[in-house]
Amino acid sequence: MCFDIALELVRGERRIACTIASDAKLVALTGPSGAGKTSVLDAIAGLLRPAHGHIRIGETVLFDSAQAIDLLPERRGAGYVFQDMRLFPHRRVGANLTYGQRDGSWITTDEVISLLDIGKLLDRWPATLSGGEARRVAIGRALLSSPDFLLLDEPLASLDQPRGEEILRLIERIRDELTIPILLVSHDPAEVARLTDVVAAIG
Amino acid sequence: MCFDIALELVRGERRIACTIASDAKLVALTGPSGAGKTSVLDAIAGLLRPAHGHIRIGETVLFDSAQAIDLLPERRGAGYVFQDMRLFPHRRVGANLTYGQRDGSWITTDEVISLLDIGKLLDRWPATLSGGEARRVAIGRALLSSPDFLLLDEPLASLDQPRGEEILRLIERIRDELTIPILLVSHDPAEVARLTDVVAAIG
Amino acid sequence: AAPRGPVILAAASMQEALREIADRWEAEGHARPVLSFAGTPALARQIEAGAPADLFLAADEEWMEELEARQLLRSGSRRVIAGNRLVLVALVGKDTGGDRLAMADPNSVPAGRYGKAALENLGLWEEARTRFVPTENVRAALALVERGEVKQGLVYASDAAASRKVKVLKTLPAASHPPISYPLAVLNGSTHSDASALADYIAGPEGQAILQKHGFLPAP
Amino acid sequence: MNFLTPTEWAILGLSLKVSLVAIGLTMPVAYALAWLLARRRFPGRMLLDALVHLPLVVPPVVTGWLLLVVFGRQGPVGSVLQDWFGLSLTFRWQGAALAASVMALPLMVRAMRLSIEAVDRRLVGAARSLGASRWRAFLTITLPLSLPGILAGAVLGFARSIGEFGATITFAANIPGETQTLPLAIYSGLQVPGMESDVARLAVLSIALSLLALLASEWLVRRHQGDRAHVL
Amino acid sequence: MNFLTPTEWAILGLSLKVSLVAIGLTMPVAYALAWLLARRRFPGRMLLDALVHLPLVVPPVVTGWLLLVVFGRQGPVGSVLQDWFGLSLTFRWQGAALAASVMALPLMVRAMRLSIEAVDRRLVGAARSLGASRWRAFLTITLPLSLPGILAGAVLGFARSIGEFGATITFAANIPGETQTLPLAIYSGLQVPGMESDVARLAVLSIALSLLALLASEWLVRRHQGDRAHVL
Ligand SMILES: Nc1ncnc2c1ncn2[C@@H]1O[C@H](COP(=O)(O)OP(=O)(O)OP(=O)(O)O)[C@@H](O)[C@H]1O
Ligand SMILES: Nc1ncnc2c1ncn2[C@@H]1O[C@H](COP(=O)(O)OP(=O)(O)OP(=O)(O)O)[C@@H](O)[C@H]1O
Ligand SMILES: [Mg+2]
Ligand SMILES: [Mg+2]
Repeated sequence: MCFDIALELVRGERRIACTIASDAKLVALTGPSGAGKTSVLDAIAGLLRPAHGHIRIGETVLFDSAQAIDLLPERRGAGYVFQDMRLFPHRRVGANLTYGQRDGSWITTDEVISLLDIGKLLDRWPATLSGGEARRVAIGRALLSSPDFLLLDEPLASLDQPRGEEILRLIERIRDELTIPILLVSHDPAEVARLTDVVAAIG
Repeated sequence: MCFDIALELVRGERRIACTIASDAKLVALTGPSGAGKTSVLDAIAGLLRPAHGHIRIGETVLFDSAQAIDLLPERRGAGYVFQDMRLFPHRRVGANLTYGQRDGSWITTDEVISLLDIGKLLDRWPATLSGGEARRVAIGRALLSSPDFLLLDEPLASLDQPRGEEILRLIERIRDELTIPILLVSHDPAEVARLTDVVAAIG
Repeated sequence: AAPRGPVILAAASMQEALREIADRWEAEGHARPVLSFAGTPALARQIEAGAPADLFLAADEEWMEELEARQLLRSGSRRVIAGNRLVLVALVGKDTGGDRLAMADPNSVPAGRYGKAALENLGLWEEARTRFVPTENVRAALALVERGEVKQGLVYASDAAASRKVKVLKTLPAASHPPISYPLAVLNGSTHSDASALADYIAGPEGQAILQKHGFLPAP
Repeated sequence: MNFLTPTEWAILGLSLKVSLVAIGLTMPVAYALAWLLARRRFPGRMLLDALVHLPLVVPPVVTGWLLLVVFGRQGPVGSVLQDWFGLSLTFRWQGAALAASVMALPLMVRAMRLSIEAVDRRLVGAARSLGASRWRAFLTITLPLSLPGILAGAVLGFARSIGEFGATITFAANIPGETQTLPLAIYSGLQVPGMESDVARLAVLSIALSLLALLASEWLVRRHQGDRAHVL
Repeated sequence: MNFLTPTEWAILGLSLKVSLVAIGLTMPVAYALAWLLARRRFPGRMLLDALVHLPLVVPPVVTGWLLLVVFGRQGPVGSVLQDWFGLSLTFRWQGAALAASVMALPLMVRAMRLSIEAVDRRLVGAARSLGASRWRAFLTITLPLSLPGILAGAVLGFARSIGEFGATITFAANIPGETQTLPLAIYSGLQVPGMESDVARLAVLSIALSLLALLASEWLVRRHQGDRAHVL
């Protein structure tokens, strides 16, 4: 299976449960604001430890409380586009993009730069970027780490329609040609409908 | 006129020009990512000084380089929902909401809390909020300062549909019943079409 | 590098005199001694901790006795090489500074102890204790007089002689306090072949002449 | 309590009084200087910065001597204080507090400045747009957000002033009950052979005092930050 | 240059050597301590914190005396250094550097700790998810983002060690050319009536030195932060 996830998380006083079992390459994760979507992505990326459960993506077991498996975040191969971007403020855009770059990337730096139209921003500091510019750099940074799977937390937020369309097409290509599993958080039903018919809802 | 704005701004190497002259209560500001929408809102709120131009909203001149008028930000009466929220991290949600509260507010705290469904969050620190929760608190904080006009920078980003619908209805009510001028930045054409037919495009 | 002479740990008040003696000693064809000045207690503690020094010149007998009791001194090498007197000084010219009397702290500094003994002997202590200002050392008391912060200071004659800003009002009788003496000794851990010779030189006529030029008295 | 003699209690009390008064009065000045250095660009800024650091660089005895020159009876400030207010600082506990305050200043300013520089200015902009005056925005945003630096500055300054020796003995002398603080008493003890155990008691005392200050500040930070600490 | 005598040049050089070596060697230790105190919770954390602050609280003379007891030839560490490595610290410039380093440590740790605490941990999480090991994330995120604290710590530490007197004269003695740094030379000058002008020259020298350090650090901060400073 592509996604085999069953986990329970505690955030403050809330318990968040999520189960995904699907062979689809792209699964959409939906739910009302505050339902726990970001928390689930954090758990998959290894930044938050679930109370119990298991996380398997593709062939790899990332976490399994029963087997006491808990891969380090850097071993999980996640390409995580954070909801709040989290660009490194002390590195210029170019250095942010290449931070996680690995050999044998399935996409080149030039491709990423031209697809996301961020060529003019390479020498800028993140603090000077507009909301949409920062979002595109965050996407580029995640792609360039040649991840084994993608976690996209509202990747199209604050992007204009033509640019959003460009990125949607890129996501489709990654899904179809590279067959890289993608977990997508989105609030736009049209976007979700276009990309997948497997929807996991929480909350 | 409701909006009479003509200004030119410098950001880094970019010059951004924007002209809005309209009697509509709600004007949408659109343009591609990085066009300068947030910069224009910042200039209207008094957080960024234009190179030259003038800003008049309703009866009030907020800025006029020819007349050397430049109201302090706190005198402008803006209700600004920032694209990046900017909640005060050292104040709990409740204290964030009441920070700008003035007497004779046209909306009560209880109304805001129930409309935005943030009653459960009042005792939480901003750092523990989800993206959509933070957005709603930011909207609430701006409304409670009983502003003379509203600057909304993608207020519905990262909100689920039912909650977004709730807020859209609130915006409509403010526009129609309270006749408070609203400048809205949005990337969603459907949203824009529903709220206004006056669109100012930059970039 | 030039060969190093013996290391002398010496009380800070001996600074000028000892430098001049070192100059003379060097001029006579010896390796220049290494001089390290600080307060007597600090020097004594360094010696206790095994510091690599050859000679110790203290400003009072108390610490010398302590070291001797711990067998840190070469036996028979301890001798007194100079004495001093206490004087009451005031600022030259205008009379300022209320009625305060500055002197070294009687609880911790030998000069203060001598001063207190003398004042007690002269029946002046009860009057003086209400207005006295205890300082870190004699130089600090002198500085307070020089700055006009106090009316009078009780200091060593050698210090008073070195300052042009103060005048001596009165020299306290030598009998009114225990003898003020500066003992010198070779340290047990000394390995320098010149150590004894240098000690003898300081105690000898050349050394004595220079010490007296700087206001010190012959050994009492 | 029997583990301290009455004299030691008195010394402890005096040290506390001197340090608390010194730090209490220096805090606002230090914060104002830190804010100026962090947020304003003005001619002479580097000079002010250097001046603030001076007491750190110059040996304490020299600082004490300079205080004597300026605040002594003959000094420009000291004579004015004396003639107009009948206030004399030399040989008084107020003088010891002045010395402690001057010596602690650079540490306090640096810590506060670091924290002020770390405050996100966009939050100040947000406060202004919500109707806060420059002053209110400062009081409600910059000031509380720089609290870690204020506390660190207070702890550093308190510890430094509890330990201050050189400037105090030079400027305020070593008068029991008036200016003989803990370090001066410790120093006096060290000057006489065989007083090591008394010295040790006093040293333990000053350590305990600063430990308390440390604990208090940690507690304040925790209480203030509560659960808003970041999560990975 | 004629405004300084050869002796003064030598003193200046020695002071610089002692302070630079002290600060250079202390920086990594201070940073490690700061990181531990900022990021880890472990038993004995408060004790470590208190220990780091000790040299600030205890009068320098006592610190020097403790150094003598521990690192002197008869001391537990000193005798080992002596027997195994033939290294003696007392009366050597290395000893002066040790004293300067110990006295500067608390200031450096506090400044660095403030900056480390201000680093957003979510950025570390982002780095880890991009494949960075714990160690690489530290080197590329935490370390550079705490640079303001590192620089502030270096400046404070350098200034403090240029001004260090009490611990140095007690532990390393006052030996011209070996341990007589600027403050010790100033002290020696102060012991002789009428040497005020020489003292003043030396004092100005140490002030100039720290001013240079200050300027250098400001320049580094500016160069590093460049145009990424926040806008209101
Ligand atoms: N440290 C915390 N303490 C208490 N509650 C927390 C903490 N962190 C997160 N939460 C709560 O956990 C819930 C899930 O948060 P999460 O960010 O995963 O939501 P989300 O589904 O991504 O929402 P959104 O669509 O608004 O981004 C929210 O209600 C949030 O307030
Ligand atoms: N300090 C700065 N230095 C250089 N360029 C800047 C600076 N601040 C903003 N800019 C640039 O100014 C332009 C306008 O930015 P602004 O944030 O107003 O865009 P926007 O229209 O709000 O975009 P978005 O929809 O992505 O939020 C962007 O290209 C941005 O990169
Ligand atoms: Mg979320
Ligand atoms: Mg924007």
